[in-house]
Amino acid sequence: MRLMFFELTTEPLDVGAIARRVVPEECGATVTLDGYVRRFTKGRETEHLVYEAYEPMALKEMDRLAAAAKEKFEISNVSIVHRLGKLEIGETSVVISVAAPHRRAAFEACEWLIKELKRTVPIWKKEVYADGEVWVEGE
Amino acid sequence: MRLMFFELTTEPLDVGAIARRVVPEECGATVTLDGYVRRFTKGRETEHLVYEAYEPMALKEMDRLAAAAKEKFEISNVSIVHRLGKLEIGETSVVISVAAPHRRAAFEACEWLIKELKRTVPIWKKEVYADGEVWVEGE
Amino acid sequence: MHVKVLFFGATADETGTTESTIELPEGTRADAALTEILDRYPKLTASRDRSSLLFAVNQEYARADEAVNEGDELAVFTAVSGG
Amino acid sequence: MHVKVLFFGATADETGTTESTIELPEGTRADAALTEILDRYPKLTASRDRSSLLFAVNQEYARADEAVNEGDELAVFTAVSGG
Repeated sequence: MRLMFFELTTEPLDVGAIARRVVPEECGATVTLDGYVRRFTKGRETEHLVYEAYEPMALKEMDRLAAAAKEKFEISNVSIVHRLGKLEIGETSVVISVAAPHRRAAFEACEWLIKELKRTVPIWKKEVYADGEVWVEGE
Repeated sequence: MRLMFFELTTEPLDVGAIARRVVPEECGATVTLDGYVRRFTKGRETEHLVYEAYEPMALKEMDRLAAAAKEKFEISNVSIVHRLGKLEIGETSVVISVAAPHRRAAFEACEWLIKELKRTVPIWKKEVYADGEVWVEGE
Repeated sequence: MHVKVLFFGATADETGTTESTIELPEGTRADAALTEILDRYPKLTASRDRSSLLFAVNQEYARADEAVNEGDELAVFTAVSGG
Repeated sequence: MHVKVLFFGATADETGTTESTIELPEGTRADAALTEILDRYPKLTASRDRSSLLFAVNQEYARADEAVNEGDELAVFTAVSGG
């Protein structure tokens, strides 16, 4: 079984299938973070979103983050999938799933991975409103 | 939209669909804990599992835990589903999904809920081996 | 008065039943009701301490001094192991 | 020497291109390469500080003193906003 999955896709994400991929026989729990498109951001209504990535670098960064997570936390497997292209309200944009022998490590690693993904993985979000659009700059 | 879902079912669990149910428009993240049947427990090979519940009390306890989680953490919605009956290796036994405006609260609440579920919700696991079976007593 | 007593998993196996009706004196408290049940089903404490059993009255964990009333639903079970 | 420079999202909109080839003196370091790119595309720093831009060489975040070589793939982009 492959231990790490990283994927960038324009297809809809199946959270359950992604979580299932990282399940090894010795593990009892998977923790999954599922991010999705909000209708309202700071009170403004979003029409849809567009995600763009620097794809080869994004995949390398995801790989680096997963390797770092395996160093920091007692986890077995990691799956990180980010959707690209146009997303409608409510659609899943990112899924991070972590399997571990003990659930504490899975929770910690999953939370660390989403924080780092939002900080370092070269993916950008464009918010499209009824009357305009803006590329969101991270913090 | 209903805010809380509690379910006991003998049907297979769809992690993605369960996570999706708790998504409100103002929230940006869902954290999902997915527990499943391990092949090996303390080196012994499990053939399959059987879960049994004191169903009405289990549903009440799940409701009580979710209400307590909403008091303790800034979360919007909670879904707790536990499967009952016979489960094969690798099948999902429990899914807890928490949606929150900020992911920190979703992680904390999800971890708290699985800890409390394992402590108080009247559900029991029978491990069936090739040469016998045992009802597992919690700690 | 009469109360219903439910057993699950290990306690159902040990008592050989999932549901039983027993008679208790009026005014019996939860702790005394459990003592009565354990006297009737000694296998429940043959290989474990009484303190490791859980006891519910009307689908809620019971306090020791809680009143038990006619028609109540009692339940005796081992530490839970769901998840 | 010649290097490729990629832009994404806001930086692609501002430069009007997603990919450009520029010439740099041999021995140019990452920091100087970025200065050259920003001189060529002033819109990139028209409404933000240089320090808020991210800079990669060969698909990894670049250190300021990192060597840039012929044929390298450089990329200039804003703080990421995936997730």
